[in-house]
Amino acid sequence: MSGISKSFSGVKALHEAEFAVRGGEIHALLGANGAGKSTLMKILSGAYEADEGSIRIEGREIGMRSPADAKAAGVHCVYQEVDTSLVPQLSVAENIFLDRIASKKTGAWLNWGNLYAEAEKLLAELGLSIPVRKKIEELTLAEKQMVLIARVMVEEAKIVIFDEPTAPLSTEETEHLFRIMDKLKASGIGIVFISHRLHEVFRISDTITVMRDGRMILTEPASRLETSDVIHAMLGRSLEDEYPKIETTIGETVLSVKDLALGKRVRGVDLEVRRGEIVAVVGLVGAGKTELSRLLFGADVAERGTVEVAGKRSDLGSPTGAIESGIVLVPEERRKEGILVKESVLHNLSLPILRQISSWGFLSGSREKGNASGVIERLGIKTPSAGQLTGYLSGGNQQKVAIGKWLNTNADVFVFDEPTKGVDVGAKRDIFVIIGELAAQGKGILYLTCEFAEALGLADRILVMCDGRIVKQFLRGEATQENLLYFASAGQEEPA
Amino acid sequence: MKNKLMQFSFKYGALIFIGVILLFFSLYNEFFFTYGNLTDILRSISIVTFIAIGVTISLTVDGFDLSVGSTVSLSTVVTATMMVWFEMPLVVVLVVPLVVGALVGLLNSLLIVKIRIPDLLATLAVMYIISGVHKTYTKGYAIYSHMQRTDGTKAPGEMYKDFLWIGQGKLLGIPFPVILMVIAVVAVHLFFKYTRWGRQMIMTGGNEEAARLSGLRVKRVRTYAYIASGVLASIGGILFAARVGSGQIDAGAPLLMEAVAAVFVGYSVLGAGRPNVIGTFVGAVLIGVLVNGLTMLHVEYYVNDIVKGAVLVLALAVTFINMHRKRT
Amino acid sequence: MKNKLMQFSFKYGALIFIGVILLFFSLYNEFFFTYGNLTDILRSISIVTFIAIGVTISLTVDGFDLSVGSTVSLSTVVTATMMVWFEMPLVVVLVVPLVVGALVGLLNSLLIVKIRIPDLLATLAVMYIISGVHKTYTKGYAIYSHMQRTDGTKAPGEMYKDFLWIGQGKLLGIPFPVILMVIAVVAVHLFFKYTRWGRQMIMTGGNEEAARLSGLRVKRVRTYAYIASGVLASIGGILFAARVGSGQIDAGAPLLMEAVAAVFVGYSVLGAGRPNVIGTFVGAVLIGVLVNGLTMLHVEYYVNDIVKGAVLVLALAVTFINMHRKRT
Amino acid sequence: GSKNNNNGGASESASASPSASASASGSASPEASGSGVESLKGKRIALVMQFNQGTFSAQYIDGVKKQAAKFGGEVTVFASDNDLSKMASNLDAAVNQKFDGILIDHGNADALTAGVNKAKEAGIPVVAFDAALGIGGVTDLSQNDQKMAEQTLEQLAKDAGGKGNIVKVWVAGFAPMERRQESYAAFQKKYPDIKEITSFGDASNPQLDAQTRMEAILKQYPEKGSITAVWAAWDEFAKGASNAIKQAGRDEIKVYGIDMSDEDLAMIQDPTSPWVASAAVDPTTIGTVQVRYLYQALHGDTPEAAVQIDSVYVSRDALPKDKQVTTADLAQYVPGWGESDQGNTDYLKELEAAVGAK
Ligand SMILES: Nc1ncnc2c1ncn2[C@@H]1O[C@H](COP(=O)(O)OP(=O)(O)OP(=O)(O)O)[C@@H](O)[C@H]1O
Ligand SMILES: Nc1ncnc2c1ncn2[C@@H]1O[C@H](COP(=O)(O)OP(=O)(O)OP(=O)(O)O)[C@@H](O)[C@H]1O
Ligand SMILES: [Mg+2]
Ligand SMILES: [Mg+2]
Repeated sequence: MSGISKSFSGVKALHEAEFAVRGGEIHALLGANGAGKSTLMKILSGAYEADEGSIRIEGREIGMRSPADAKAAGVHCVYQEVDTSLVPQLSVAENIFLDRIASKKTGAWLNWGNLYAEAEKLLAELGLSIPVRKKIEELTLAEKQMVLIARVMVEEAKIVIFDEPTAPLSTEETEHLFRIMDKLKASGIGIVFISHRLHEVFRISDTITVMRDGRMILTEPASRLETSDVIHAMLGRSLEDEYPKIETTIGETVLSVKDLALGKRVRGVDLEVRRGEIVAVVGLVGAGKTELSRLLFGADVAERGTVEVAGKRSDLGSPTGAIESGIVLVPEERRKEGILVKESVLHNLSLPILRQISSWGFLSGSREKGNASGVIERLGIKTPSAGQLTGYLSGGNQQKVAIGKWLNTNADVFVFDEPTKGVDVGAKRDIFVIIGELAAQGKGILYLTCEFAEALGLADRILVMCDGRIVKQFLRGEATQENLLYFASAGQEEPA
Repeated sequence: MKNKLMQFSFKYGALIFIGVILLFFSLYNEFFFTYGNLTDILRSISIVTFIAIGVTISLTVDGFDLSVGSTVSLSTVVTATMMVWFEMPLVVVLVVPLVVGALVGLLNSLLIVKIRIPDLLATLAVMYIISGVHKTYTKGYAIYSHMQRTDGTKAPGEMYKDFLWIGQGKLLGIPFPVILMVIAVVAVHLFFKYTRWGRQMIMTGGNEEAARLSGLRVKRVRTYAYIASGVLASIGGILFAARVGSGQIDAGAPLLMEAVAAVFVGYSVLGAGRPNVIGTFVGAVLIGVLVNGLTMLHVEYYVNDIVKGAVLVLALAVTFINMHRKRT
Repeated sequence: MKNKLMQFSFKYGALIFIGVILLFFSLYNEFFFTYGNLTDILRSISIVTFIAIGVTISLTVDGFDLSVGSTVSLSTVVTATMMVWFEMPLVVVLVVPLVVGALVGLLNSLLIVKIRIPDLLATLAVMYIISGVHKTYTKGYAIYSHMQRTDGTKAPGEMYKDFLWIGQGKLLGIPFPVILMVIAVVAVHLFFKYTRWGRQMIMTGGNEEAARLSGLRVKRVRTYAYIASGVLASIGGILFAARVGSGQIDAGAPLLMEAVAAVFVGYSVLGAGRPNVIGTFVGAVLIGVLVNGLTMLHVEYYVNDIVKGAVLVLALAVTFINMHRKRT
Repeated sequence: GSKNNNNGGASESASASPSASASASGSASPEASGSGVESLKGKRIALVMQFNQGTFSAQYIDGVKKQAAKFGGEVTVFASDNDLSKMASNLDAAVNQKFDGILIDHGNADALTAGVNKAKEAGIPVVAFDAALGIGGVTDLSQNDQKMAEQTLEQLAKDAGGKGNIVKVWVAGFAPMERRQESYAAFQKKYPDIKEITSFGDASNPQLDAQTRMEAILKQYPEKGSITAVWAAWDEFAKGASNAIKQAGRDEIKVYGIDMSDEDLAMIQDPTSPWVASAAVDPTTIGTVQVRYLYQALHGDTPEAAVQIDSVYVSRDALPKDKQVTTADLAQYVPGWGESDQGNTDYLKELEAAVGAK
């Protein structure tokens, strides 16, 4: 790819970007949120048309005008937004063969028997056990991601793009994916790999390219780079410490959860958080962390159990009740649940505090603006103005909006569910700083994550969750990656 | 430059279009641009505007209310029977249909919010039910002063003068329904722009789940929106009864599509691209002006529909071509 | 156990409901469950079913087509004029309305796919346009054999016997429109279940972006769906003309809501929760059975709507309560 | 009598003066002469209609337009889609636009009185058809709905021999329908042996719905002779019911309808159709006569307050078997049809001649 430029409504996302992949290599494409990685790859896979520039595959110039063109040229992509690439009400098998059904290669009539059999065979080869007749909407996020990966396998690809495939995967599943990538590489296919998890990148890739603000910054063999080089290239500055820790004094218990349960995902959780304390809950994907956070917040209604905030029983019936009692949640799926993408930053930030900024039901424009500018400044949200639509911000800044809307609610307990998912290292650090500051103000923090490193770096106390239960507790400094993983996957008491 | 022009046409296209149409009709026909005719046009759209405001509100919380037409019908006959059959005091005459409209809204929200039937499906069903109910209530008859009842007796009451004034009277030379309409438009506009509840409705419509997780009681908000829609349709029905001096069967059915058309034209106003009260009002005015003016041009009555459709397409095309252009 | 029962009621609820209704009517009236009456019912729903299949197809690609009603009207008068005004051969009589229907579909898809006006808005506008066009075409007159024309002459042609047979004739003792309808239902069902193009439509409706990213030309697929919807509405119009033996103005307008109701009832069949042809057919049958049976019960006409609405609510409630329960 | 209480709440003009119609044409005022005729040319006339669906309305509009053209006038049609509030608005618009004369078709006094009074203030003459306005200075034309119903029902009773089972296709909610129902109620009292087995009707989808429901009824009463006749209070209903009966081959059932268009006439003439008779006023004639009365008013006369256009009973027996008749030539076969001279005056003839000469 050479000289690729692309702008969205006048804003340039790519400036004459250059990019090349060789057959049989794994090429990592890195960059901060909004650097233009996905955009570049969408152009390569035909989802977007470039404003300028050309694409050559095996020396031939290809006019990429639609995904069909890209597929014909052997370019396949596993897109970052999993849900945009799957048809929820169709079966796993059909989604795997989506490309084939969409193309003219299949005959007019479908043979369902064959389709299921082939899909089953394929999944078995990949070592996956997803029922092929199940509907996509019944799958977990990780399973959906695997279906997307399987889809690429059935095609005769020359280039395969993985845009943050590991975000929803557990360590084990990630390893599985890497084995698949190695196999592809061995068969001479060129692979583009995008991830914000730098340790993964260094583990698997042969070459690394870093982008910043739509420009290529460097391309080097992975063996010649250090993590710090990459971070410097990404951010244009270096990052002192990845996990800034602000020392706080830990006060009395502010959140006390007893026997909280719903179905098979959360089976009786007890936990406590004290003022100024950051408690991390770690677990593999599917351990039930998200469910737990939703129960605490009243987003789902618990079967049994109690939640007390600052000594008062919290109403678990609805988020409204939870907020009133002082619990707020920064949810995992920010674009769907955390923010309203089609509304301005201003309106998003004032949503939970409409009552505070209005008198007699009438909103005070000045108070609303005051709130927004305060939050924007305090969190360093990068936006041209408070009136900007939130959907146009980069991922990290969207996450800051999702956090920022709670700042002035006077909540006692902040629950964060994977707040750094898909967020670049710079923004990640910003978020850690915010969390630290909140703790310093005497808030109780419950931090749910599947990134053990984050928990180790950030938390005062780590709870390990497995299969809907809290199975182990570590104090700061006690835990290691290994024993966290041990409890998270085995879910049993320490072997004697 | 070109871009600016596009932007401009996007934002003011619909308004300029109305201006041009007004100018054209005024030049073509000396009687068009007279105070009497213009206020009459406004009065003629007042009923549809009320219904359309209801539709706007339900669309704001991202719910389509197909039942407003039959709510108008029901409200019209209920209002008329309050006077003709029961000789109730004027307050009761006015309050009962409003309550009935609120109940229809409640029924809608019950089906949509509690039972979670998709909005179009639920309100279609309610449309049928209410349409049947209002005819069953009057046994299919229209309601008029001293009407003959099926048992051979005459109904005791008649439509009150005071009541008819609501639909036909003037205040300071302005038809009363026009005053009501303008108040309603302004009030609902202020409601959406400046009140907490209005904002809650907009946010709920923007993304229900995100709004819920921000602490809004979205079910309640949606319920209120449907109730408002029902009440506004009821007001439309009351005005209808006051205007025609009787309670007509199925009076509201043709008004549904008309109201929806006004709301949709309103999408184009000021480049909103979404339901908005000012736009709805402008849409209703545009349709009213067209109907009034086209008749003057000796356009055959059956051509009206073509023009109405074409204007709708034009207005929508300008909006959505632009909106789409902005995105890429 | 309880769960199983729920599942069962979810899946077969609508079918059992029809069974119960059939049983009730049969017990109540000996003439209800006769071959003649049942085929009459099927014949009476054949027109609506064709329209409803069109609506099903457009809903499958996630687009609502409000214009089908006026397409029926247009097709009916075009068909009749082909015979009465122009005395065309039967083939032409049948092909021209189909082409016209396809053109309406093309117009819809132009607005929706190219100009990107949201489906409801675009098809509402087209509904108005086509409704005006068909009246303009006949100057507001119905079309019948040797009709009197406005210039004082008589139209030369009459409705052909062969043509009327399409709507009124029988083949092997089965009304011909019923045969057509069953063929259409089965064909469209097979189309959606087993052909690439059918799956492509479902894919497009299920997640347009995903379909596009997998290389599907979704615009083309959506265009075909709207054309199919127009053509099926046209067939409905042809059958209408053949059934009543003339070309009536605005014949299709009341059929829109009826077709939509059938499609929506169809959501509940076999727990689909989404548009599906078999469900649509069952929905149409249910509505036809109700109209026929209630007429035999001598229920007042105005109560019919209540029953229709209540049945719709019931069917939908069972489906969506269940669907929702399954999710959590 | 008291039964004759009209719908719109207006006065009893409709049937109060059945005799007035006979001499309607005699009321020309003598002082008018040639100079007046010139001033009657080039008038702009508004026709405000409550609904304009179906052939009946189309023919009526035609009658109005043709007659106005003969007088050198020009007609603008205001359509109201069966929405009375829209009709009232249209009437207001017509007044605002200073038409020279206004014709009203249907509607009722409650909805239109305000507008008509505005027209009177503006000096615009108004002639209404079937609106029963009862406003001084405004001519009300009416077709006698009760009489039309009576004519067909009496014939039905006669043909049936005073007993039998009949089906009524009728719907409430429309003023003419409700007036026809009054005659029906009287008929039921008069002939206790004629039993109504069922009644249905849906105005929103009249023809197809009537056809579908009639089919159901035919299946419910399968024996020949179990249904004697069908009385349809509207020709749209009659068409649907006739189609059902014809297609079911139940040729013993007869259909009696009200109203008639060319289309209906063709069906009545068709020997295979069960529709044997209808009572109606020629829609074209209504239009013609209504225009004449308007021109009388424009001329400065005050035509009578109520004019009745007599309905005619048309049955298949009266029609020729060998050629298709239209409403235009029906007068040859049915006495009283198209009494087209009603409302005519010498100066109007003069006017017509003067315009025609150009
Ligand atoms: N459809 C779009 N409309 C408008 N702007 C867009 C669109 N898609 C991307 N952008 C903008 O283009 C820039 C590059 O986005 P892109 O998604 O390529 O970043 P990225 O490097 O993939 O980031 P991330 O790590 O968060 O996935 C961002 O500023 C983004 O806001
Ligand atoms: N009702 C449900 N139906 C289907 N899938 C569900 C349901 N509830 C949760 N899931 C899926 O189960 C998975 C695991 O549940 P949960 O989200 O509670 O675990 P988690 O430990 O938070 O995992 P993650 O790391 O993905 O957030 C999630 O990916 C979610 O998509
Ligand atoms: Mg990206
Ligand atoms: Mg989670």
